[in-house]
Amino acid sequence: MKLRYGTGEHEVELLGFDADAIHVRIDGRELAATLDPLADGGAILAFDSRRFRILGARRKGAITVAVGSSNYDFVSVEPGTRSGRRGLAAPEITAPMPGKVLRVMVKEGDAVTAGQTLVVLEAMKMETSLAAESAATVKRVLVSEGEMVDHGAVLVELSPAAPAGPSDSQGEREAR
Amino acid sequence: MKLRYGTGEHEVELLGFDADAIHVRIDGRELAATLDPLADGGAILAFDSRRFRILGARRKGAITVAVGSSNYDFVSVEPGTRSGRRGLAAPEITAPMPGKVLRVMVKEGDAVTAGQTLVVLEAMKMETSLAAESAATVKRVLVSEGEMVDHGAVLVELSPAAPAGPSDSQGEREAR
Amino acid sequence: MRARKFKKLLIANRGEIALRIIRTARMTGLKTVAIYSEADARSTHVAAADDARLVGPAEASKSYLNIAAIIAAAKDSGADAIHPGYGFLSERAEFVRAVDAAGLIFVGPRAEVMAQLGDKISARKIATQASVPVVPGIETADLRAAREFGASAGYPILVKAAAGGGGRGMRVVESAANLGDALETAAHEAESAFGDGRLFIEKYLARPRHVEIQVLGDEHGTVAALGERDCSIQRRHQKLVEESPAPNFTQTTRDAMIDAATRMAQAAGYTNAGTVEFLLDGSAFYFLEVNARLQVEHPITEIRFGCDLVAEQLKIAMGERLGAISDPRGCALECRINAEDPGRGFSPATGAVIQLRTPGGPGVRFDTHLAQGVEVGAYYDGLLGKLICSGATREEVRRRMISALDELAIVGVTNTAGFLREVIASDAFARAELSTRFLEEHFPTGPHHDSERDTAALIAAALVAKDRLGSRDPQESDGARDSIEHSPWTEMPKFELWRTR
Amino acid sequence: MRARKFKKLLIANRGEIALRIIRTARMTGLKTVAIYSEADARSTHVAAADDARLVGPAEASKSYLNIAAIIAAAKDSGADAIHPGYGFLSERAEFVRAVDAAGLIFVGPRAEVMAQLGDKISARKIATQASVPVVPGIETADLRAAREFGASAGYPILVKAAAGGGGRGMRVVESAANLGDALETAAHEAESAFGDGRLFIEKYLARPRHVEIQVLGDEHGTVAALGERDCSIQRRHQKLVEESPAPNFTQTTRDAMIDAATRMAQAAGYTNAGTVEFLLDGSAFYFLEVNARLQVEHPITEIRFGCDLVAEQLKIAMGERLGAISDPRGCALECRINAEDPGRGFSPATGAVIQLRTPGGPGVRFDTHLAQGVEVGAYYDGLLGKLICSGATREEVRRRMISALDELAIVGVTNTAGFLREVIASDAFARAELSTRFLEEHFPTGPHHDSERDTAALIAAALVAKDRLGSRDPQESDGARDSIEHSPWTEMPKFELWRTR
Repeated sequence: MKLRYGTGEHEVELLGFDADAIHVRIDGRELAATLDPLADGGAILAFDSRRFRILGARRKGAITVAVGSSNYDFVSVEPGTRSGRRGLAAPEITAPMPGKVLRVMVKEGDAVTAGQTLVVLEAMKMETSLAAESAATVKRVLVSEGEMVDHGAVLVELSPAAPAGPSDSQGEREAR
Repeated sequence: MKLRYGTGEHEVELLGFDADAIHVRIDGRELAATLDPLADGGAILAFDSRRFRILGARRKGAITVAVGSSNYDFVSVEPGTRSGRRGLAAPEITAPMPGKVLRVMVKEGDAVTAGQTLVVLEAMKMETSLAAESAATVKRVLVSEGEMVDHGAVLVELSPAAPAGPSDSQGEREAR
Repeated sequence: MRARKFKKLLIANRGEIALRIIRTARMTGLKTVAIYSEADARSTHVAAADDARLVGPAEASKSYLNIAAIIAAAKDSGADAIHPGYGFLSERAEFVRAVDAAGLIFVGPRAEVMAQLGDKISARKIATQASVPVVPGIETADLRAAREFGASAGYPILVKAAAGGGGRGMRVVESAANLGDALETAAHEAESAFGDGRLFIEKYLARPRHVEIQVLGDEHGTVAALGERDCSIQRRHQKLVEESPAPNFTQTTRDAMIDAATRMAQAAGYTNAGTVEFLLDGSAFYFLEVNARLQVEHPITEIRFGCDLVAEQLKIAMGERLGAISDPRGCALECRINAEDPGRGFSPATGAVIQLRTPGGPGVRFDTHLAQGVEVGAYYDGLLGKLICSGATREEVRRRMISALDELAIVGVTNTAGFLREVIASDAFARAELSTRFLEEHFPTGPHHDSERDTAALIAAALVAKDRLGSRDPQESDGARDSIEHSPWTEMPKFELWRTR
Repeated sequence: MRARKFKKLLIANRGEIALRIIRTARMTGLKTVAIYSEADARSTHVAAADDARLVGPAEASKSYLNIAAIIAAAKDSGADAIHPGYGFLSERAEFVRAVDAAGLIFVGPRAEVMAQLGDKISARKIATQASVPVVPGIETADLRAAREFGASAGYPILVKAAAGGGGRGMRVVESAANLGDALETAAHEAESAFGDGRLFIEKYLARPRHVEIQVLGDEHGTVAALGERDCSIQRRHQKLVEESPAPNFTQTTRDAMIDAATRMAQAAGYTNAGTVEFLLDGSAFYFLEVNARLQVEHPITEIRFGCDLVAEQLKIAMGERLGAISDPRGCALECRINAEDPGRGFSPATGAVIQLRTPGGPGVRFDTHLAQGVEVGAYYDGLLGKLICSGATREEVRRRMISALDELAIVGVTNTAGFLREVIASDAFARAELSTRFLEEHFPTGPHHDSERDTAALIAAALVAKDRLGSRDPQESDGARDSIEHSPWTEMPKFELWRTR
């Protein structure tokens, strides 16, 4: 299976268990680790002389894991899934965090330049400006001022200002 | 439903919920309480100007509850269930706690007197002597020395020494 | 003398600080009333109090900042005193006036003192009059005046809200070219955060330390100073790590700072618990501001001085005289565990606590309102808990903190614990090379990369996924586990679960 | 001088004390090795250590008392020192000899000192020689000699194991008629618990208090006494509640007891941490025994003196000199939370932790190995955790303990927390009317009846049952809750879960 964490993607396969070890293949490299379950539902995972205390659960389609006190949120990337956030010019402006839409600074049909602020989001009393990555035209505004939005919510859809390239761009192939 | 806690039995019925209260009947007395659920899976239960923080779960056929820091283990008593532990003379000797059988002091066929020690149990390094409630004959010994037993395990079965009464005794009717 | 005994305390706050105040209030024999927004109906602070009142919908402006609703909740529940905690209304003089007007006791300074100290301009005046050194600066939102100040004092300069504190609305301006934008944005943030758009501009110190003095003032004119806290490790002017005593801090400078803080509190007529903040530059220090309330990092002072600062606040509010305070002992260190993703620029994180593993043992205190099932939303600030370690020496405490952070896990809410472990374990922190630039200098890109830990995470994720693929072994499903997966109250009809009271 | 630096510590114990020792060892920079029986493979102490070794099946005699297996585990894992904790092998001189013979460091007193103090007869001799007062008594398992002693000293008399401590094998004999049975049972218990059937008989004091002195001795001849602990609240000679300082205890008596304990430790050539126990009868006190190990209730001393007794033990074992110890500050109180059913004569309880709600906040420490999912079996003693509260005054600490006990809930394992809340909240405890008879006198039938609390329990039980009747509302089932009910590792093949390592 392919797992995405942050901007990185990894291919992970559980090869099997035997009495001593769990065998996995990660990005082509095979690895044997010991796994000792704990009463709290977690386990001790050990390999290469290091020992990690792990916990984990599924959450709304994502997989959330703690290694020691560090958190990881993975998304399982299925083959054939579109990945709209990594194109040459992002066709959508999404909320990088949950928060409140403070200001919407564009309307449908507006031409915008690279770096121009489109939406100002407030989260935990800090303001974050969301800007266009490149010149574009505003296709659709999906939120209004005062609205609460979740992480990842699409706020504004854009059309590239330059002659439209193929929708299955190089960026998207990379993302798989 | 009938719930047993320790030696007491109570009839509890949930009559219904409305916007303000939960209505119950306990041993014939009706009561309205407020119930405010908490994020941890528990709730605040309030009635008669008192406020209790409750948690609870099912466990191996029993219901286990915490009210504040006090624990309660209830057994649901179904109509028609035999309750062998409350007869005039208990026909069985059961383990009052989990532990190790230290000594078995009788064998099948032995005549025993009231108060005579039949089995010595060790739990958490303390010894507990289990004695006959009244004169009886040992019908069957179900454990041997050194064996670990659970709470409620039948250790010794007895036959009354007096002329045998009807097996569906008054004590058993009470227990329903 | 406005003070008198009170019996029932309303806590006008939420989260860990509401719980912490309720704990002490119960200990002192007071009845407690929690307030909550619709988003917090199931929260831990609601459960811990003797009574709880809904004050409005999730948005803070309609609930935890809703003065009328909070006063009404106090009246309705029979509370005769209000503790504001920190944040929310804790430094709003109009809230204190409303509490006074309702005939209730406010656990904090008088309204006029709060108003004076809450305004940076008048606070500076008091400091100057009390011979407390201040950083050069002026109040203005005017671009021309700001440019003149920048030209004379030299860049970088700092633009901040004249009202309020906590880093909100603060901007560092590196050159005159950025000044216009900065003034506009800061004024907007100041207006929206504090309802007061006035700005203050001052000389920005390049690598200062943030050191502050805890003070207690009773209503009989006595002011006590309870040592210092070094809070230099900050991100965007928000403190992340605090310690006491401040390392590499001479007794001469400490004495001078304590004297200055005491003069400041006395000059302001300060009562109850407050903090006088300074920027330390070498052995020189400058008055920054007074936080006219309990501070987030107050526990490290409590532990060193063997006192309960909330209990002291309650005594002062009852008009009692300050009692003897023990001499400080040992060291204490606090890490703020925030719901933020250090791997994604510390963007706020939300979620429900799926699993919680808390640290413990000697010298470990973890103040949190978290429990399995508690939801962390985007409505309020993301402080999940404060991990506080104490011991005889800084190094002992530092190692204890590393060990305690290793024990802590909050599955379901991405948080700063793993990153703070790196910070505390870093050589720079071990050597106490503290400045407010610490994180930019030593962790410019956030957490360091640990490829083995990432591998462990990938394996863990694959195991979680495997479960979904249906490898459940029925033999493994024993009674205890089954029970754990049952929580009867989750099965109640929805209206029951979210009903207000 | 046998002492030297060591780097890797094996903890020859389990449960809360193993975890507590591991925490300090990590803090001091040592690597740690846990041992575990087959029943404890998933335990918290195993997870907390750097390495863990299986030493045998569940039965203690084959695992935690298995000297050969433990020494082998130390050798195999590269440990160079062993901490015994309390209970199990902690007071077995032959274990110390085996550790010495293996070339490892034992964190505790020397074998010969332990042997002398572990034997009540020779311990009494040392006390008498050091002018430490003792209760009249003789060593005998002979019925005739026991009868003679009883006739001369007067009943009741106490029959106890000459070896060991902790109340095991102790019997109070009210009259000569019961003496024969008591001797036989006590000898059997002494034999099975300590492998030594010798008995000691002494005058039984009717309403004494149990007060003990914590001592630390280094290998350079220095002995320090760290104040007293009152442990009078006992059930069947097992301590349930401990506090420091002892209330209603004059400074004169305190000084005299501290002097006596110091003389005793010096006369015995005692090294490392130990406790000298006394019975206090008015202002007279009598030597009871020396516990040649860390005591369960050591945290209340740690908190008052601002020290870490395990860290002190490790330093002493490394041959370091005792450092300066701070003066004591404030008060501390401990409640032992045991897996026992107070409503059924304190019979042992077992089960898995289904839900756990732990207390916290200022002045609260909860030392426990519990977590959701941890199983409590019948193989070992039932100490689930120690709740320790501290503060400025006894009354403050007492109220804090009530509040902390209110916060504590362990669903799935019946325990003493609710009962101890009643004890701490009782007028008799508030007035500090302490004696070892406290529970018999004030709680002769265990917990008091609270019919409203019983009603709350019945309603809660009915709600739990309702869930089983199928009232699940699918709308209520949100993503977060679903996740909470999933734990991927419970789905692993069984052999994986219980595999040894």
